[in-house]
Amino acid sequence: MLLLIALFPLAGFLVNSSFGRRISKGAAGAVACGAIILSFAVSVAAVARLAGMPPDDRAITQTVFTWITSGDFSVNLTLRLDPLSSVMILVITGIGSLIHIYSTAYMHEESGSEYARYFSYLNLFAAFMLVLVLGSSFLIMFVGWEGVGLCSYLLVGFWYQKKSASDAGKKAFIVNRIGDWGFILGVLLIFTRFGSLDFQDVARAVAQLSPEQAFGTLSLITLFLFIGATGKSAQIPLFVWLPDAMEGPTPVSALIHAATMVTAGVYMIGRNAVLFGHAPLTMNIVAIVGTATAFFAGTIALVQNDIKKVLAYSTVSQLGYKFLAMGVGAFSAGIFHLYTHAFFKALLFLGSGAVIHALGGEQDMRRMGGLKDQLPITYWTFLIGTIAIAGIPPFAGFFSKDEILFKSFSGGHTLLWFVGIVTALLTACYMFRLVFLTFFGPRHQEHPANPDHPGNSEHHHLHDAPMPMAIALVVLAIGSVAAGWVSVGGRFEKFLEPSFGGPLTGSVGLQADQAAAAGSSETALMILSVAVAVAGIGLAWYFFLRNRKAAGQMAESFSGVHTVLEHKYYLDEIYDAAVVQPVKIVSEEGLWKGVDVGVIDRVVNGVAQFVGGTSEVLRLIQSGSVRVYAASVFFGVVLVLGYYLWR
Amino acid sequence: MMAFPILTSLVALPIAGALVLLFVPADEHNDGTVRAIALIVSLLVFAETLLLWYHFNAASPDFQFIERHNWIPAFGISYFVGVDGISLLLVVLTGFLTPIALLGSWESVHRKTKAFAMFILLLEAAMIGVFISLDLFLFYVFWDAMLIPMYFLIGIWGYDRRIYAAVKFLLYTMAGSVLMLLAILGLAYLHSTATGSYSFDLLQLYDLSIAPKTQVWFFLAFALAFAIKVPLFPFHTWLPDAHVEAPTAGSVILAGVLLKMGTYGLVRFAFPLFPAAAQLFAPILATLAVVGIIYGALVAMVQPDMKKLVAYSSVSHLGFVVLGISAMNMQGVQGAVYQMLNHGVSTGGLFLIVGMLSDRRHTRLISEYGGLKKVTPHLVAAFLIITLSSIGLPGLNGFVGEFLILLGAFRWNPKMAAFAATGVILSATYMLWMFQRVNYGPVTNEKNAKLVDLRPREWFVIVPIIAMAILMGVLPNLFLKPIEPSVRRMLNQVQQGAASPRIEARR
Amino acid sequence: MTLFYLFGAVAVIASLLVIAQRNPIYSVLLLIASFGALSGLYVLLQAPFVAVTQIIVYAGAIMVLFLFVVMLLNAPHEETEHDEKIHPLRRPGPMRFGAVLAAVLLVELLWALTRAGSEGTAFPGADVISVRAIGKALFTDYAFPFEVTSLLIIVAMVGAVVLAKRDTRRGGAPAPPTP
Amino acid sequence: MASLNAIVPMLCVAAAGIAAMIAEAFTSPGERMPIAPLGVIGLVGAGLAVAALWGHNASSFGLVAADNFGLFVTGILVVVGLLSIAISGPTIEREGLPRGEYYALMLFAIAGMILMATATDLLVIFLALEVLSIGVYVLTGIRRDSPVSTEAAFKYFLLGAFASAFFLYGIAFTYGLTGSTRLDRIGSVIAAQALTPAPMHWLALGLLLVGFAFKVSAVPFHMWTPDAYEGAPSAVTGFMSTGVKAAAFAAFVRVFLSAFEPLRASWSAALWPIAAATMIVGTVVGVAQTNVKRMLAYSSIAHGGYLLLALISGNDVGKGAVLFYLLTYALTNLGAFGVIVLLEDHDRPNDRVADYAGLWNDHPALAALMTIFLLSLGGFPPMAGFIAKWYVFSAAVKAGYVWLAIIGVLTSVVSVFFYLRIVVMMYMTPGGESISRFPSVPKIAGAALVLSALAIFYLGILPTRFIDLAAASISSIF
Amino acid sequence: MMPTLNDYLVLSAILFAIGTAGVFVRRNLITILLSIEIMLNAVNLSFVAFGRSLGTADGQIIVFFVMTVAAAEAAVGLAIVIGMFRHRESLNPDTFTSLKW
Repeated sequence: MLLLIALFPLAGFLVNSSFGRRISKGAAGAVACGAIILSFAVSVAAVARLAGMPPDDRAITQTVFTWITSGDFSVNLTLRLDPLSSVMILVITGIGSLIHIYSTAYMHEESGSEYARYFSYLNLFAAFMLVLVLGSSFLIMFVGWEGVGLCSYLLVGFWYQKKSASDAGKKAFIVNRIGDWGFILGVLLIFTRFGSLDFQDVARAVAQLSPEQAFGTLSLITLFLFIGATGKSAQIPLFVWLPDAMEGPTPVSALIHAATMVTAGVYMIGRNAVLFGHAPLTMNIVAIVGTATAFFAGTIALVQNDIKKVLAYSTVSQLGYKFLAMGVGAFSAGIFHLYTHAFFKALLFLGSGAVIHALGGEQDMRRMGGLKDQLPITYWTFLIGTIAIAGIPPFAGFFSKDEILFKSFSGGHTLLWFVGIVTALLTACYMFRLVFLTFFGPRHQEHPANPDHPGNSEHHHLHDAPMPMAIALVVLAIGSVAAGWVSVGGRFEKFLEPSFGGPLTGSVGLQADQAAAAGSSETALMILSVAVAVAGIGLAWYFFLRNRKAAGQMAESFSGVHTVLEHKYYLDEIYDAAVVQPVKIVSEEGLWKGVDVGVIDRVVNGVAQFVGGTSEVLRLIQSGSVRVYAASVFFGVVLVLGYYLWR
Repeated sequence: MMAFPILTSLVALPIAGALVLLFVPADEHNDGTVRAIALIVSLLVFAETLLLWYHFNAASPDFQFIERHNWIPAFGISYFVGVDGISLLLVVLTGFLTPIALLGSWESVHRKTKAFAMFILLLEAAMIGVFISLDLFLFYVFWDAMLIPMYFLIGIWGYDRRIYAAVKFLLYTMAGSVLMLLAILGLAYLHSTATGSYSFDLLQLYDLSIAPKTQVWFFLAFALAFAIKVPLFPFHTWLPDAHVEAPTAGSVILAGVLLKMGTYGLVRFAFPLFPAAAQLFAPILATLAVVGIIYGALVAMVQPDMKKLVAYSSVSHLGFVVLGISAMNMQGVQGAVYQMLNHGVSTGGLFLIVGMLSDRRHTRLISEYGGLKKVTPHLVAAFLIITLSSIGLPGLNGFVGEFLILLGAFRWNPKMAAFAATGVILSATYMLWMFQRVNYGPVTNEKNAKLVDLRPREWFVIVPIIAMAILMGVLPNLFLKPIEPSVRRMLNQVQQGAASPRIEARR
Repeated sequence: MTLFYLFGAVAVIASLLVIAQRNPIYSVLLLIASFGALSGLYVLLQAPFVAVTQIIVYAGAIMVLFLFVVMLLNAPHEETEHDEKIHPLRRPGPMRFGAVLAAVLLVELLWALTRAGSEGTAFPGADVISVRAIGKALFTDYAFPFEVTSLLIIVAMVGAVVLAKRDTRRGGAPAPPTP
Repeated sequence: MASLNAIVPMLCVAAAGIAAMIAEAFTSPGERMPIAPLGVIGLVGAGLAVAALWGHNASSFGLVAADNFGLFVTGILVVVGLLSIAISGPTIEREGLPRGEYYALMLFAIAGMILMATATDLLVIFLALEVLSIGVYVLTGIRRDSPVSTEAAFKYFLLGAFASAFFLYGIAFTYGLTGSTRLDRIGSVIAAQALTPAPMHWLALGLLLVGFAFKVSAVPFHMWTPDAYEGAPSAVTGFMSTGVKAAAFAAFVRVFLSAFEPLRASWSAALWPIAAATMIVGTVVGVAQTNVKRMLAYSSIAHGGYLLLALISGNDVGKGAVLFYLLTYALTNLGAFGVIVLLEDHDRPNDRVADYAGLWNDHPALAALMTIFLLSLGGFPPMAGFIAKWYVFSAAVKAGYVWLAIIGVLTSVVSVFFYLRIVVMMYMTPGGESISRFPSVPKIAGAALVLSALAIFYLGILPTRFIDLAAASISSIF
Repeated sequence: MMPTLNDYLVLSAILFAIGTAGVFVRRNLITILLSIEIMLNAVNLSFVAFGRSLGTADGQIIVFFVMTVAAAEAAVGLAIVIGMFRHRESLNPDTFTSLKW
């Protein structure tokens, strides 16, 4: 049953990749959507079965075959559905289905074979993502982990003729690989330490460790794993690939770079809650990195002009929230935010996609404006998503974000909480800036579209989202409104608890008295965060709707800050100068031309030349004069006799 | 039941094929016949290797299908062949790649087709011989004999600097192996002082007690020969030249099988014969391997020539293999053996792809290409899969080997593994960068606009490679199973030998 | 004793003069003188038959052959103007080098011989070995080597003929020297 | 009367030589007389005699011993003779050499070689040496109209005479020390004196060593070799590079490993650097050569070095190795020179390395044969050269001469470089000129080359028969 | 006082050394050949002296063989010299250096 969930998209991939260019676009789309919807159906059934099980024993396991065996090392291809993964598969297949449907319209301009290719990649992605979340061991997870990276690479670089697109795909893959380096080392260390890679085995083994025993190894393991997470989930210092990944088609951004793949790091930490729970040092680092990422990405988002870039940084920022949650031990809050965020961020991306689609590929917000009347569906759904992300009750984002902030405050991480609150302000501000710039204000008439971009043929008249896109937008909007309510009364947390190894009693778990004290402050905090969100909206309203000149003045008066933010803290440039270029130059001039050709090969050839040179010299002794020859013989005689007589 | 000398026939069949070809008139219009004969022979060999596998008892660590005949009895030299799990799969790999290599150069070799086919078949015979020999003398004979056909393949059908490359290949590898010859002789001599009779029999020599100090010298001699063949940094510079200049079939076989002889030699000879010395030198070998992994990758990254890039990537990949062997534990060695197979498949595949491109465009410079995905989508798809297999994407073959090696290395020396693992990042970097420059972007060069996609023959070449890459990635146990008992036996041997430094036998 | 020194001195001086002469005719004649002195020494060594053979065969036959060739070629004087050749190893270097080596060799030989010890004794007072005894040994113990010399002489004869015979086949014009 | 059995092989060959002379003498000008078959008959007779005498340890006059060792070398010399005659035909034809004299000299030289290999008396060895040397000097210079040929003969002769004077001096000292020239007597006397060697022992030893070293062209006594090899007609070069070497090494081994065996520590210490220098100089200088014959001359020097290595090792393996090596070397080198002969043209010698460009296209069979010979010289399996080198190196390793063995294997790698230069030319370099620049191949010579190539493979793949024979040969005398 | 064996050997050695020197100091093929004859004669003297010392005829008999060899060498050597003179009209050994390196 579990295997089926992943197999359907895989089958869709195989069909579309093998026969995609021979069947019609409709058929290709239908195959892909059918595959993911079937998968969704099976997922729902599976989750239903899971929900019907006793709460402490909720798990469905399926071992397909033994994958790798080597000595005492053995990995089965085992899939396990538990509450945590059930949330994930529902998000993946559910939102995935919507995005597939949305894509049938969005990608309609592509030629048949490209269309099929797109859907085959999308299906493949779904398959790998499902493997990632269903895998019962680190290695199976890693299969999915790498597989989604591959699909991300392929989809980001989908418009491969654009250099920026293929660059972005490559960058995504390579940066991810840097994270994978850490992940692999973590996995190796886990196996070396615990002799197994199965999540449950490891968790059990860890739970039995005393904190002293646990500290060193576990800190190291979790740090390595966290490096993997920063790569996949775009955290400092490896977040740079995600904004670039916006080169891919917008539905891809929605699915992969907002809802699912980028959350894999969060999922991974949640999956190993016990492990991380025993490593307070790492937890602190996770929380700090998450918060810092949230804040910095938020600041960058404030000044971006590309609609998708804003959303991308917003995603990074929100991922930071999730890591904050994880880092303070609020695993279920993090997963909850992951879940709600999937809805509204997918919605926002799809909405932006609808805008871009409508404008024939225009992505610069400065050239948009006043679209709310022309694109009503898009506008309204987008607005819902924006409110949700800003954290206004009763939309989904409110519940989850508030929970995170509350947990971090009550956990005693006041500073983190404060930065979180500031970030919430930023979030509300940049998101509404986006809304105001895009949908309000005067309309820019000319839309010089990117000639490579699909849809450029119809740039002269605006049209709202076509049916499949609209369906996806509306469904997601409903989700963005309603999804938060599942957590009311702690149901969500209860449901997930078994996956985190039960109520945490570890060092970062809430102490009973703290919890009691926190209970009273919860309402106060809630009000504060809503107020902050409203304030953010207000700021956005002032600067980007009411008085746009003020924004320009602000930018000028803080031109230094503005430039830094606009260039994303120059992080790409710094990486380029500090890592990429040195590596290239050292490799080319130093290693290849210097060491390889200049030293090693020169030595090798030098030996040959030495022999040749010696030969050229020695042959000169053979001068042709018979007396020289005789002298040589004579010399030999004298030497031999001399040797004997004088030795 | 196997009274039939199947191993001998594996060596004899290609030689017989070559002899048959000798009597085919060397006319241009006989090329078809020549190719057909060669292909049929090589396919027969492949079928026979599969038969071998089928009859192989995977549960047994012992050498199987043993044949032993006196050869030069005065020196205890016998014709002694047999396979265990380690060599079995390498033999199969040889059988697998040879027809592909032949088919891969079907059209690019116009001149002297007959000689070409003959050399390929002779090469195959020698390569199989290397893997099945259990007599050191016999092993050395095949080891050296293999140089000649390869030399001709590079020298005659290669590219511009083929002569330089061919001579360098031959002399460099030979320079390494002659010292091994002396060490082999020394071993036989030691055996005669210990027992009174010469022996080149590997199994008997395994039992020989050698003073640690002597082991050091012998190990160095063996290791040098193998390190050059692998090639281990810094003995690798012949490889880029040989690869770049070799014809496609040559590159495929060179990368696919020949390089494996070095690592195979380490596993089969250098480590078990001289366990104490191996223990001593394993860290050094591993260090060189790790340096090679990183160095090869970095240098590969900046190559303007596709073949050179792949060649340097081989340096990097084979660094993993040596690292795994140096770790001397189950995962390390098994992963190393597995990685040998992987590398044969994926790098063989890469060379085939590069060969197809250079057949079409007569250049291997990356800058000459661009945007091929638009023009030749199938070719590029195959290219992509093989690229992914080469960078070790889970689900394809490369991952299994690399992971096991890293695991083995990590259990042995975590720092080495940590450095080696950076190869994972770097391989993605250079392969994807190359892939991007060749296949993505607009078609900038007019000459690329009209390239043909995969021809039917090329489908036959590339599909088995891809199928193998997927099979080995998804069902690695199929291959790991027969390897395991043999590796276990070898590890026991090494560990026991190293644990009790035996006193030199004197008589 | 005196005779030994006399003959020895003559032999050495004549030999030295042989190699000091530029004119080969004088060299040949001086060598004959040297051989004469040697045959005197053979007499002192109670080997009269060798002494006679030395005069007849060596001085009489072989040296005449040399003389004949010298006359035939009509090139009595040594040419010295070839020293200007480029190659340094061909300049008088080897000449001096050879002479030095000869001196070293002499030192070595003398050093070895003067340390011989047991050989410093006088000869045993044996009788003159008769021609008869020599002949008998030659045709019994040394019969085979004797026959081998016949082969040697045939080879030398054929060889000399082959090499020295004027080439009739191609008109005898010497081929131009190859550079 | 002593038995004549032991000299039968030599007599057969000498008789054939005389027959050749007579046949030539009774041939009227212009008439073609089959002289070569006379030589073949004589050589075959010698071969049969070898077979008949095998294992009988025949001895004549106490001066010649047809022990298995000598017979093995005689066998090699018979092979050398047959192959030389087979490849001489084209040379004689093309150069217009005096047929009768040529064959007669060659046969006499072979007779001398056989005698040298079987003689057990220093005087006989000296005489045999002179017979073969004079024969070979004359053969070297037999192209009278060629200044190069004459020059080669002159250099060879002058240095040969010079060296044989030293050799003779060495015999004189040996005689003075031991009172005999017979090896067995010398051996017993030396054995008695070995503990207290006098300076004169060193003179004797050193001078004899020099004499042999010259004949086997060991460095620094090698300098005649390249010039003589280059200047001589190619068939003669092939003949002397193999025959002289075989005979000289046979005598060398016999004298030094039987009579002077008690002083082995002393002479091997002196030969050690000579062997090393021979291997190194032979290969290293060979690298720069552009003339194939000259290159093979240096190669021949280097091969002499390997044989010296076996000699120095001095153990049973080494002695067997000398025999086996000589056999393979004879087959291989004569094969290579056979190809050179067949490529010669009267107008152009075609003996520069560059002349071989594109031979594969023009003469694939000859190119293939040449490749086999060269690879065998380079010591590649499955050619005989590999087994031979392996044999030598195992002797050296066994005797503990590891450094010499290392020099040996490394120089053999270097030597591969220049062998391959020819292969590169033949196979990998396009020939600029028309196909007809090489003459056609006479059947007999071609067949001989094919046979030797097959023999090389036979010895390389199934060497055990001849290894056993070699082992049996040395066990009978040492 | 009679000269001892050693005196003869020393004399022989001196003559031998003169012969070897002659090979080098003269630039005339004939003289070089003569020098070799001096060397052979020096050896002969040794043989006779040794024979005398040993009291057997062997030494003398060997001398006859050496003379034969010397004669044979002289014949062939002179024939070669004649051949060379024909080609180059010179007896200087340094003229004959077309074979080298």
